[in-house]
Amino acid sequence: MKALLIRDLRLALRSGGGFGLGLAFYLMVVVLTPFAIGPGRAGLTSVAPGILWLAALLAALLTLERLFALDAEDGSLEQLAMAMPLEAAVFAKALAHWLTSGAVLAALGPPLGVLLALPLEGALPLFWALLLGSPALSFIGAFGAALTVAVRRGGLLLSLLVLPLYVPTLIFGAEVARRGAQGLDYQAPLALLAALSLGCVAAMPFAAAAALRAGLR
Amino acid sequence: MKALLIRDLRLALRSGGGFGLGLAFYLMVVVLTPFAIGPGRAGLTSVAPGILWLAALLAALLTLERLFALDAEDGSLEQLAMAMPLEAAVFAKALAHWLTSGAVLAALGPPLGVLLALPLEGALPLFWALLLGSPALSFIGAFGAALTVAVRRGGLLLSLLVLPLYVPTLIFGAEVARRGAQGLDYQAPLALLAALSLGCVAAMPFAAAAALRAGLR
Amino acid sequence: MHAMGSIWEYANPRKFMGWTGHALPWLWAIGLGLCALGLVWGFFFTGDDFRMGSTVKIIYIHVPAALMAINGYFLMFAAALIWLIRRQPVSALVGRAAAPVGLVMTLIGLVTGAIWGQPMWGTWWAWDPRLTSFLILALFYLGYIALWEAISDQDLAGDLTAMLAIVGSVFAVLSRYAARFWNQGLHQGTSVPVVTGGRTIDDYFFWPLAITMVGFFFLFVALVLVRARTEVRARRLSVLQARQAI
Amino acid sequence: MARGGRRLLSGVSLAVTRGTALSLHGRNGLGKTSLLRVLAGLLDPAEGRLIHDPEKTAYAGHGDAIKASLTVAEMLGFWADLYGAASIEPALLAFDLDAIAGRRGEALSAGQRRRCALARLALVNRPIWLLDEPTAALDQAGQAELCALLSGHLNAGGSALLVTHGAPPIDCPRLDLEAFRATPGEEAGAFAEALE
Amino acid sequence: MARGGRRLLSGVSLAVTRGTALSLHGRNGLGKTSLLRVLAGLLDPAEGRLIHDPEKTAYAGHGDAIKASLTVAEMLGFWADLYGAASIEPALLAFDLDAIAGRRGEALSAGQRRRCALARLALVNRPIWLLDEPTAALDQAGQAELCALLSGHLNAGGSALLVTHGAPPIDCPRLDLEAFRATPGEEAGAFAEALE
Amino acid sequence: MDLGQYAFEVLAAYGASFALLGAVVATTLIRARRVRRALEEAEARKNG
Ligand code: HEM
Ligand SMILES: Nc1ncnc2c1ncn2[C@@H]1O[C@H](COP(=O)(O)OP(=O)(O)OP(=O)(O)O)[C@@H](O)[C@H]1O
Ligand SMILES: Nc1ncnc2c1ncn2[C@@H]1O[C@H](COP(=O)(O)OP(=O)(O)OP(=O)(O)O)[C@@H](O)[C@H]1O
Ligand SMILES: [Mg+2]
Ligand SMILES: [Mg+2]
Repeated sequence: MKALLIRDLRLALRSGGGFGLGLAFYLMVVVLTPFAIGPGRAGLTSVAPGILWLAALLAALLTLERLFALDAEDGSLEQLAMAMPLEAAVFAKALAHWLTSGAVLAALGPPLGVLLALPLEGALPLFWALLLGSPALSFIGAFGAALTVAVRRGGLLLSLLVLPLYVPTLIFGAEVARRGAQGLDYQAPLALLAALSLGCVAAMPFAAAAALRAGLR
Repeated sequence: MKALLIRDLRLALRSGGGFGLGLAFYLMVVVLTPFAIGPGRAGLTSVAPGILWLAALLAALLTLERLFALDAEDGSLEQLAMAMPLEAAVFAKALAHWLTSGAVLAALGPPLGVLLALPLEGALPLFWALLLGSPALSFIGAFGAALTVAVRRGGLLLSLLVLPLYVPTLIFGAEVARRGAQGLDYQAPLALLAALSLGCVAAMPFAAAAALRAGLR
Repeated sequence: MHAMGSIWEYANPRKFMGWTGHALPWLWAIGLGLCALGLVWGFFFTGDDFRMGSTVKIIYIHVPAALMAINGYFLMFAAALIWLIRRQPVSALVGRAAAPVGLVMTLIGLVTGAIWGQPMWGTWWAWDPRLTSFLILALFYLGYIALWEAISDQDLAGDLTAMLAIVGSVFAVLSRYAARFWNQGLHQGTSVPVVTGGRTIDDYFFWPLAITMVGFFFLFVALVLVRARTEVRARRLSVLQARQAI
Repeated sequence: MARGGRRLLSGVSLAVTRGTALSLHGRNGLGKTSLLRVLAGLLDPAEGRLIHDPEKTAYAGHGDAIKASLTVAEMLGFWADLYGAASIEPALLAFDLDAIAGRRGEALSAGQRRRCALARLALVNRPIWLLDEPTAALDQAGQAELCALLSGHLNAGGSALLVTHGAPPIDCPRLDLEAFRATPGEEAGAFAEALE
Repeated sequence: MARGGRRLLSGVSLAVTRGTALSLHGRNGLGKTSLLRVLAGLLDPAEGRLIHDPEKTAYAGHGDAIKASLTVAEMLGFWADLYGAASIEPALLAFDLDAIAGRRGEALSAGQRRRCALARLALVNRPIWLLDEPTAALDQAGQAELCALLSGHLNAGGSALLVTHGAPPIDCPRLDLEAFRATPGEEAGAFAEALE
Repeated sequence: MDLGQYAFEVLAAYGASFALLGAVVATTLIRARRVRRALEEAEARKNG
């Protein structure tokens, strides 16, 4: 499993710089926001947490889409299936994905929040929300990616399948960040968010592996 | 060229993306926005046009990666290069991309805007802005996709290259929508937006074809 | 030794290694010397501005860095054109060498500006058109570097990054105009218009600033040339390694 | 055995003893690949069962599992790690890959890709090899190397099933699957019977 | 001719007269595919030039250009449209694809994919065919069909260059490219001489 | 030398800039030396 984790990290890094790339991508989304909604601080403050979550979601969709599809096309997936339990393979791949997307974003979220005029006391909740919430995005996305391999209908379907699954995570995540920014108590949604992530990390590899197995047939 | 357009539309529809994906992404952004900002109407109204534009831009990104990469991997691209001028191929593919993303979003923008408490008189300018602006998104995106055909899993890299190029389009587009919503005159930015789109539609196929040709070597 | 037929001779890799080898010590000396002179003069021997207080001293770094950040992009643009039209291999490598240096200059401009903004405007960051364009410039640099990294075939990477640099330049200009359209902004205008020769800044601050600007320029050139030489050697090395592998 | 509701082969019963190889052939679309995938445990048989443990098989199919951005050494290293092999030396040796060990997947020729895919077999310590058209794209030298690798494996007590259209790379009995072709009328799957 | 700064073949000079075919061979990674791509106009030669117009060539390479979600008939129809062929009948006939015309790309076996890729040649009205390992994955019947298609093309005054590792599908002179192999010392690209 | 109330800002700006400049100069020189060494070795192997 470690070997697969390393391979996937390497593949991600080779496609243009890994962590630096994630940083640049999030920065870019943040830079676009004031162009869209105007440079006024009030407007920015109100959308900041939402925009950051949107960026996280987009980064997940953009990079997960072909996570299994590429391996399935070139025959790597069947080789993996013969070499190790597919559940472990899914776990390693989703973890690698999270390390290069969600984890980067959690670290960057607070400074990016400052750019979007998020009040300083909102930085910590935002960090926690992103850190605890983003694993759910990677693991749910892995399930979606596995499904598209199974239905052999090409990867666009993936986004369509996964988007609704992302809704709870995003709602809780944005709620934590918003309450934090307004100085309210954010324990409850944060706990829910963490529970959601934990559930996804635990369960999704099994669902995804089942889907992949169906896809190999 | 018509044959390629039809083939690409068919592929998009069959792979589950087609019209559905843009729609789903758009809907989701609209659903999430009130959660992220908190439901006050005033706040929503002021950010609505911007959010819709931002969503349009990000939705365009979702399908860009597949525009040339899939054809390059399975050898279709070299066959296309031998059968027709690559400029024409790029044009047809970018047009197909626009029909399944930008055009759909233009049609959906106004009703979704109403969900986001956009004043009614803002609907028409929003429609025009999306309709006239989104071709630029697809054609600039085609250039970015051509640059990254050689990069597997290049979704993030592609976005990083393309998003800065989207800035002028976004500025003018959001400006039209904002002015429209406030009942101001929006002719000037709309004209600029249309000119920009026209320029991109005319010039980008050449740039993209040059990049593709380099990549085939 | 044949006669120097044309200026392009200097871009032949071997010639390039030759003349840059001779020029570099001078470039380093002038660059570092002028930077030191200008910065010491500016930091220790000029007084404070009546409005900005001692923060005016930041100008001696902020402006030269901003200048070189923009010029670095011009250099990349020119190198890209030369590579695509004349296919001088060294020009592709100069573009590649300039990007990280330009990025660092951009970062220095951003950081000093942000630190300066806190006392002057009461905020680290505002979405002012000039600031925003500058941030986008940093992202252009990042994209360019990332594309170089992502493509292993060097000639292909040279072609694609050159196309990106050219199309990017067009859009950078467009963004600049669009950004003016979008927001008026806080940042002050150009006070040393190079083109017209006039200036609105006091002589008192001007001379040390001018010296650091020249110093930064030479430092920039020296860094780019060293990096370009390294790239030439790296290419040669990979050719040798491929040959030894067969 | 069935694909997409079409029954393909029926009544196939194979037993390969240790130290021997068997070569399968038959026309395009007959179901050879599908059969190997059933034996590898990747596909469920429509009826019948496997008496061996799929964990004991190594499968090399039409896909080469080459990653464009990894070098040959990195790819082989990955599989070595996964299968617990100590070093990639045997694989490099088996197909003379030393010269291109540092080359990336995207810069390999068709034959080099195939060599890289087959070289994996030298790292996998499993007794039953299932090889689907292993000689495609290989030159004469490559076929000889494959032959050497195969006979080493057989001599060590392993066994192998080969699918080829031309001559098999190693001397071994041949079996024509045409005889087991399911008659077109026979349909497989729950839905096929449901309506009758 | 060079790839990635490595010079591969030098001094190759080919002329194929109308109505004849030539079969090229050589070991893996020698540069056969690269040579065909140069002739097809997809790759620039490091030096030398083409005397034919790449517009006159049809190229069938290692990639099959099969789309998973389109049916065989749809794919062939697309190429027919593009090349202005009136109907896909000749292609279906040439490789006996009628039975699978309605099947999607994802459900094709390796040989069926190849047939589908080769069938495209029956729709393209170009005199010079460049075929890269066309017989890979084809069964005996498929090879006979390819042979028939090729001789039809040659009889109509076309010409063909074939790359194969085994026997070529049609009787024709063979050329071993090994003789043109560039000596390893020769390097291509501006950086080779740079520092000497 | 009196920087007044803005001492921290001015020093921070200078410090950050020197750090960034130093970093780019250092990486440039280090990589230059490493590549030059490697190349010399390769040339020696080729000639020797
Ligand atoms: C992050 C924030 C900032 C950024 C990205 C930034 C960027 C730039 C750029 C790009 C230039 C060069 C413009 C040209 O040469 O035409 C410049 C010049 C200048 N900046 Fe800033 N700046 C920032 C903050 C500030 C602040 C806070 C001040 C002081 C109040 C300031 C004062 C100046 C001055 C005096 C010049 C020289 C203008 C001239 O004389 O040409 N900047 N800045
Ligand atoms: N994109 C590339 N970049 C760099 N080198 C490449 C690239 N593609 C191929 N090569 C190298 O060029 C050489 C020739 O490749 P080519 O595909 O032409 O070989 P081939 O003769 O067709 O071999 P095969 O019989 O295996 O198909 C090989 O050594 C290969 O590693
Ligand atoms: N995923 C699939 N879904 C439905 N049918 C399939 C699928 N894959 C293959 N088939 C069909 O099953 C049959 C057997 O395919 P298989 O790949 O096993 O053939 P094969 O004997 O290996 O042929 P070849 O010699 O061409 O490789 C073919 O007719 C093919 O069209
Ligand atoms: Mg098969
Ligand atoms: Mg080949």
